[in-house]
Amino acid sequence: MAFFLQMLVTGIVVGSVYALVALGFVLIYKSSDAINFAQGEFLLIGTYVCLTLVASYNVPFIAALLLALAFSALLGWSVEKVVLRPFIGKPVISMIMATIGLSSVLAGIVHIIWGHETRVYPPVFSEKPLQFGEVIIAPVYAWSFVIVMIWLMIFTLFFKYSRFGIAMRATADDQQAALSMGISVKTIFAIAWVIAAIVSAVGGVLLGNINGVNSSLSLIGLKVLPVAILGGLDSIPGAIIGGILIGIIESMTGGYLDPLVGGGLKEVIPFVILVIILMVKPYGLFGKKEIERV
Amino acid sequence: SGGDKTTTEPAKEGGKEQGTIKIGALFDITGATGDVGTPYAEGEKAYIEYINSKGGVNGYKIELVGQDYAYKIPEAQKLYQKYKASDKVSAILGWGTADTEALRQQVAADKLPFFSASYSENLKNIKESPYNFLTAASYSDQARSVLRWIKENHTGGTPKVALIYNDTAFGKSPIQDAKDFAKEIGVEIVDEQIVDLKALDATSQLLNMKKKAPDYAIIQQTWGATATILKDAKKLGIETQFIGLNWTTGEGLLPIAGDAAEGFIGVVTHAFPYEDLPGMAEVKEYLASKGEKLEDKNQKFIQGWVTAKILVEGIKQADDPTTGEGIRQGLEKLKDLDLGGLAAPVTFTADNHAGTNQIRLAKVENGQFKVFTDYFGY
Amino acid sequence: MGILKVQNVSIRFGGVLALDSVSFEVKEGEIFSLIGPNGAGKTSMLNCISGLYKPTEGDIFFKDERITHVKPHKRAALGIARAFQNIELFPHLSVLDNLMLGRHVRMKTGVLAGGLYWGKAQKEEVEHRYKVEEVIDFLELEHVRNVPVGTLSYGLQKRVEVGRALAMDPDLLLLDEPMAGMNNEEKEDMARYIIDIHEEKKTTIILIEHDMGVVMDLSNHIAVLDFGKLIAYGTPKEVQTNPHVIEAYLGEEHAG
Amino acid sequence: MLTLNNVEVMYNRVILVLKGMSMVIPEGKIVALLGSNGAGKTTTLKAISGLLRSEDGEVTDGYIELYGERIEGKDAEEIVKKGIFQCMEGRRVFEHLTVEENLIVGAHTRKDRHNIKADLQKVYHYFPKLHMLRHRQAGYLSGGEQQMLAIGRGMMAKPKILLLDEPSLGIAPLLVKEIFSIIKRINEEEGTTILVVEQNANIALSIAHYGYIMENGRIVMDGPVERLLENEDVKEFYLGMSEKGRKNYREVKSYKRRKRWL
Amino acid sequence: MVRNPFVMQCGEFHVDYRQDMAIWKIARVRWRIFMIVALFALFPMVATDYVVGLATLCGIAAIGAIGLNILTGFTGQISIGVGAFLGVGGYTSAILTTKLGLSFWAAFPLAGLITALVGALFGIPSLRLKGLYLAIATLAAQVIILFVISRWDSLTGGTAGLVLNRPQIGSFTFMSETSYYYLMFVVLLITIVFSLNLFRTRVGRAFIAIRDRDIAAEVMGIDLFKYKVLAFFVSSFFVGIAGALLGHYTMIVSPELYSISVSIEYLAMILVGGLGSVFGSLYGAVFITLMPVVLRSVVDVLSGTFPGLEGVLVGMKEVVFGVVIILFLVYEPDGLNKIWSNIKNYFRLWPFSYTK
Ligand SMILES: Nc1ncnc2c1ncn2[C@@H]1O[C@H](COP(=O)(O)OP(=O)(O)OP(=O)(O)O)[C@@H](O)[C@H]1O
Ligand SMILES: Nc1ncnc2c1ncn2[C@@H]1O[C@H](COP(=O)(O)OP(=O)(O)OP(=O)(O)O)[C@@H](O)[C@H]1O
Ligand SMILES: [Mg+2]
Ligand SMILES: [Mg+2]
Repeated sequence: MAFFLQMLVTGIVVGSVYALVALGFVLIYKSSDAINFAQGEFLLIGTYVCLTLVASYNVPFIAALLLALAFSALLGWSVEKVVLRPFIGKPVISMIMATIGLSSVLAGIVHIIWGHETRVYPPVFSEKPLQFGEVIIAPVYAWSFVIVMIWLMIFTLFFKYSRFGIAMRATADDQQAALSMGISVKTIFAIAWVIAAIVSAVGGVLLGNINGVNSSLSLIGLKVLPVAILGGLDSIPGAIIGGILIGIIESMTGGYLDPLVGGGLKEVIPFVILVIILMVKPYGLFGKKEIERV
Repeated sequence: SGGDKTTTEPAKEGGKEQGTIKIGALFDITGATGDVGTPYAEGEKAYIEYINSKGGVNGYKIELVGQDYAYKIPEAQKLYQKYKASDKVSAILGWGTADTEALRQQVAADKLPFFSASYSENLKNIKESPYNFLTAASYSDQARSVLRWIKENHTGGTPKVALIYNDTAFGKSPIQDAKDFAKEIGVEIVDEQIVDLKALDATSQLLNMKKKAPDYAIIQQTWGATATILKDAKKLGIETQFIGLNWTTGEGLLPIAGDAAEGFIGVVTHAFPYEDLPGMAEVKEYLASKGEKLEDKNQKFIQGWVTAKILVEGIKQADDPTTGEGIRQGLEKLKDLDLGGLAAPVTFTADNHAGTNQIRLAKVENGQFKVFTDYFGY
Repeated sequence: MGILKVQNVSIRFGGVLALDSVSFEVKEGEIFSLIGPNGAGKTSMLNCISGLYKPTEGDIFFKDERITHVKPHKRAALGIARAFQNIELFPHLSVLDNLMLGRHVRMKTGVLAGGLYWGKAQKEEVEHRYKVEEVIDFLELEHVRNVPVGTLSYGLQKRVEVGRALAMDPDLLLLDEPMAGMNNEEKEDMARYIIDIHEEKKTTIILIEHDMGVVMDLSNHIAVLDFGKLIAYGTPKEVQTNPHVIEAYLGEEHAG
Repeated sequence: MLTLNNVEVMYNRVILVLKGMSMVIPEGKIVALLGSNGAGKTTTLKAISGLLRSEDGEVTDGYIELYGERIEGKDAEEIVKKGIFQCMEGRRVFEHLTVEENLIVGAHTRKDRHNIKADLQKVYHYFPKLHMLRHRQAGYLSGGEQQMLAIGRGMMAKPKILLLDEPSLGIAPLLVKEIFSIIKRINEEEGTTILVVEQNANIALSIAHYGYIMENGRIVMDGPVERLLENEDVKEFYLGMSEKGRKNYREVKSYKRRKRWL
Repeated sequence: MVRNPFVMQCGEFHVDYRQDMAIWKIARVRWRIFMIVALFALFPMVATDYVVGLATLCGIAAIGAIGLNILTGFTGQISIGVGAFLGVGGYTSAILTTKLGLSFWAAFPLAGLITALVGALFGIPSLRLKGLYLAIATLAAQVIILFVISRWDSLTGGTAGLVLNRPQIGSFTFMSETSYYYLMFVVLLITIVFSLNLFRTRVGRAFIAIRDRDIAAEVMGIDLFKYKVLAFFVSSFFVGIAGALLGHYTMIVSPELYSISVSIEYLAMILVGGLGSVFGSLYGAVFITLMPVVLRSVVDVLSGTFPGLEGVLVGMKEVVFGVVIILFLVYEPDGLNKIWSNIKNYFRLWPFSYTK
């Protein structure tokens, strides 16, 4: 029983880290129906900036975090302005491709500035694990769970009620029509990218505190894409529940199946289940249905 | 790093200018293993530059043509074609397990001696890979030696051992041999766990392992995964003594794992820069000439340095150092080549290209790897 | 004898009862019009006939065969063709290819034959090309034959839409507002096309149209839907004078 | 207030669609723009509202003035801010938004956010059906319902000039009448200037003050509605009248009389 | 009067539909095609082994890219599982030749066939999944296939992989770069012609119809499910073929060779080259394959001149790679293929080409 609980909780908290990253995908998708393959790099740059401030200029962590977020916002903004602006009104697929190019650019820059050796945060979250009865959680994970919940609230409200939230969804539906409403698609995209960059940075900083930072951290982006899909590409709660679900599935398979087959299933089973779920709910758990009226 | 023509003034001693011997190298700078690949590459370049500054080898100048292949096999393939066809190299310094495997047949066909930082057992098979050379103990030998050490130092009953590795050629390479050897010497393998190289969390595996209560766990991973394992083990209060093979060992592990690393034992195939060993003299000399300091270098630098050195020693022995075949013969003449403690002495013969099976062990004590054995085998 | 029989078909979308046990019969070779206010369920009815919607209740018979659960693409093979209300052409393909697609069910070239483009495959292509060219000059589309449909103006696209359905040479042709967005002159042309199709090819036609002039002049019978219910059925005269219809749909000046 | 002076529009830098199009839209009036398919009506509207760019089209010659200020080639959002709002051809409602959200988006550029609630009510008052459907996803509305939504969305923007592209498209006769009377009311009660592109000349001319007729890229005839209604060609080709009242579609001759102006 | 070599279609008109429907309608075009083919057939005579080797890799990539384009570009079913399907092709051929001792010539088509079947299998979700959601199903294929490959040691040699031989005819082995190039070249030609034909006939049109408007397609009598799965089948066949060719060229198959990044690379090829364009796939494949090589040699030269900067230059390599891709998309979202046809159009109208 204790074992089961531990597996469950581990799943939930690891899942919330996935959710943090998945949010980035969702935010971009919600405004442009495109997937951002540079997600991983955004996250990487965010955490590197924060790390450099903390480690090299020993800025206090919180201040460093805020600065890093500010920087990421700037990054997101300029990336949209410089790279993605031309793709407004162009087919989504070419925008997706552009983000692949973008990821290569950012990766290069990261390499030039920070090289490739793994760097680590000075201990920010207490090393001492939290004990809940027999269940043990590392503080970092506990934090990511809390933060995810906060994001969940903020964004749900934003997209349901705020003027720009609604405008974003409109833009994703029909860019030209959105233009004719006087919505500045440029502004919408800018906002979307800024938010996405900030969210990713937060995720990155947490990840960085788990296992140090090096360029392969950006791979998490791809690992987490299925999470976003499972939840439904345009659904904030989806991303979060999807993340936690995958987290649980992973740790459960790890806990109960892997011993039987000698390991490795942990990485595969989630996909199998993912496909099964999608066959039942083709637009993910909470994704918006493509409306086909003839 | 992009192609380095590591050249200095033409050779003087050892008679007249004989020309240059080209050596191709595959570096991983930007790839998945870039963090260890970079210093390793620097080490190799450094030694070649050093030897050239010493007037090269028997009047030959050595030219190292090395480039980043980002740990991508197709890239490695393209580079290899280039080295072979346009650069006409006579030996190759490789890197990863997968690409070493990928090129094995071709180097055999093209008769180009191939050193790499992958120490897979199957490279020992002289028939299948007549041109691959192992400059350090193979992963299997490392595991065997560790098991031997466990057997000899364990008190009370048969030692119970778990194996933790990842699902790649690199990860699985030593496992079967380790199990066989354990049976042979009477060590009990109680559990195996697979932890992905990029794993964020190993709780489930460790909890499962905990059920089997092993006294020791042998880890075949890289730094990231090793750190995850050590940290989660600490978190879950697991007493097992963790022992990692050579790629878990190194300065890089310490900051990531933090206090969790304390007490961890690592296999040391190549010396740490801070060790006081005769072999360090050359390194110091070279670095001094560059105005760099030994403190800024790490173990992987030494590893690269040594690997290049062994190849060059082989070239020295070669009757015809300009062809791959010649260099192979040269290498096969090496007997107990003393590397001044930087690594175990190596011996190659016509039917054995596994240079050594010897390792040392180091324990992490207050934030540093402290070597506590001499070179030993099984 | 009726070529199509609809037996108390109902369909529900969440809250909305889009069709409420509607029954009617379409006679072989007639022009049958389906009219009614917006949201009455006309398109939904066509969707049921062409198989895109599954009725929640009721049955549909085509040539006395029960097709309620037959897949859309099979119905095409049975001889039901359709032009859509909101243009559903293949925008990147030329007019020619769009029409060739109309021939799909009548051709059989497979992957291999097609890929090698040998003997039979080639013969078949050419042969059906003749059919398509017929449609092209029937609808006077020569001048845009090779233009990608996407860039044509709305009205022209509408015409191609009809052409594509025609290319299937169907026994039952479903036209969902073929004249929407056309001016009188073009409506006259379209009317002429429809009449010709009807007279030359003897095709049965179900027509949804909001232009009463057209409907009254062309149809042999008219069914009127309102809020998913069939509120009237009969000849144009009868329908035109039916008080419910006038009140629910026509308004005064169309009344006979 | 709005003037087009021999405007040329080209798509993809090759297809010349508007060939010297000129027209004037007087303040507070309803102007009808008629013309056959492909004449360039939609293009004209897009040229005014700045929506050409997203289709790779551009105004290559001539100018468009709003109160004497050049607006051709400006961004759509600027033009909307200046008070020109286009209801696009084929409705283009935001499928995944609810009816109410669609209306709110319509008011996106407005500064006076606090009045929005009130205006929502006004739209619902003009279109009671929308009130019934207000929590439905717009994508599931029927054609006509979507058309009402599109116009309502236009009202929410409180534009000075409302450009309507074929509002009667696919609308049942009664509703067409209703919609046009509403348009008329919007024009009278809100004082909104309206440029309406129509195929249904009868209805359009019944509410318009002034009419333009265009054929492949030019204006071929214009004048006050009264005068247009006199014109034989207009009668025949746009109102579908023959000498003796409306002619029967079954009797349409298969030869075509050429229009005089072509 | 001098004849403008680029102007065509003047004085060429077709008296019957058969002519009008030929792939290359105009004699002069047919000529040019022939010339190009001849050119590529002859170039190994002059090029160095290294260059020929690169060309071979490009060609193999092109075959795979065409395969992917059939599925993604023409039928609109995004797939990020190509990597794994290459793997299936490679492994099938490896197993058939090394374990069962079949000859390459038997194993090669079989590799295509089996990959096609596996592809079709993983195409089944397309019954319900669309767009990016389907893409993830293919990503699942990627993960699952690789898992099976790396676990089924007895058959696949597990993570260590298998070692293959170059094909042979009688005593002749395709060991040399040149000989293998010709092997690839023949396969590539067949692939190109086949797919060109496919998309001007019934099935190909059906694929495009499904991409553009699946509902309409269905009502036109196209069985969506059947044709989507068929698209997966045909596409995977060519990918498998490419995989087998690659396997026998590099003489090794191992799981690492077929990672997700390979899949992404192939996507990049067809996107840069041009979705839904056969020749686009070709250009894209060449571009994506050679780009790193070119950049590397640039870095090579530069780092010769400023030794200090190697670290930076390596980074720059990635940056430039990304930038070039982006620029392409900005200036020609329809891909290299469009650029090429624009150039042709320009010359077709030349000297009267429109300028403004
Ligand atoms: N797929 C669907 N999901 C939900 N509701 C639907 C769907 N299809 C139709 N409806 C609803 O059913 C009713 C009838 O729609 P339908 O399109 O059949 O009307 P219609 O008679 O064609 O109207 P119009 O003349 O405007 O086209 C509408 O209220 C519409 O909202
Ligand atoms: N995006 C585009 N690219 C190329 N050509 C276009 C584009 N949009 C319209 N055209 C062409 O411009 C001409 C005018 O189109 P437009 O839509 O303005 O006509 P319209 O008067 O609105 O016709 P309808 O009454 O059918 O809507 C048509 O011939 C059309 O083919
Ligand atoms: Mg309808
Ligand atoms: Mg129009």
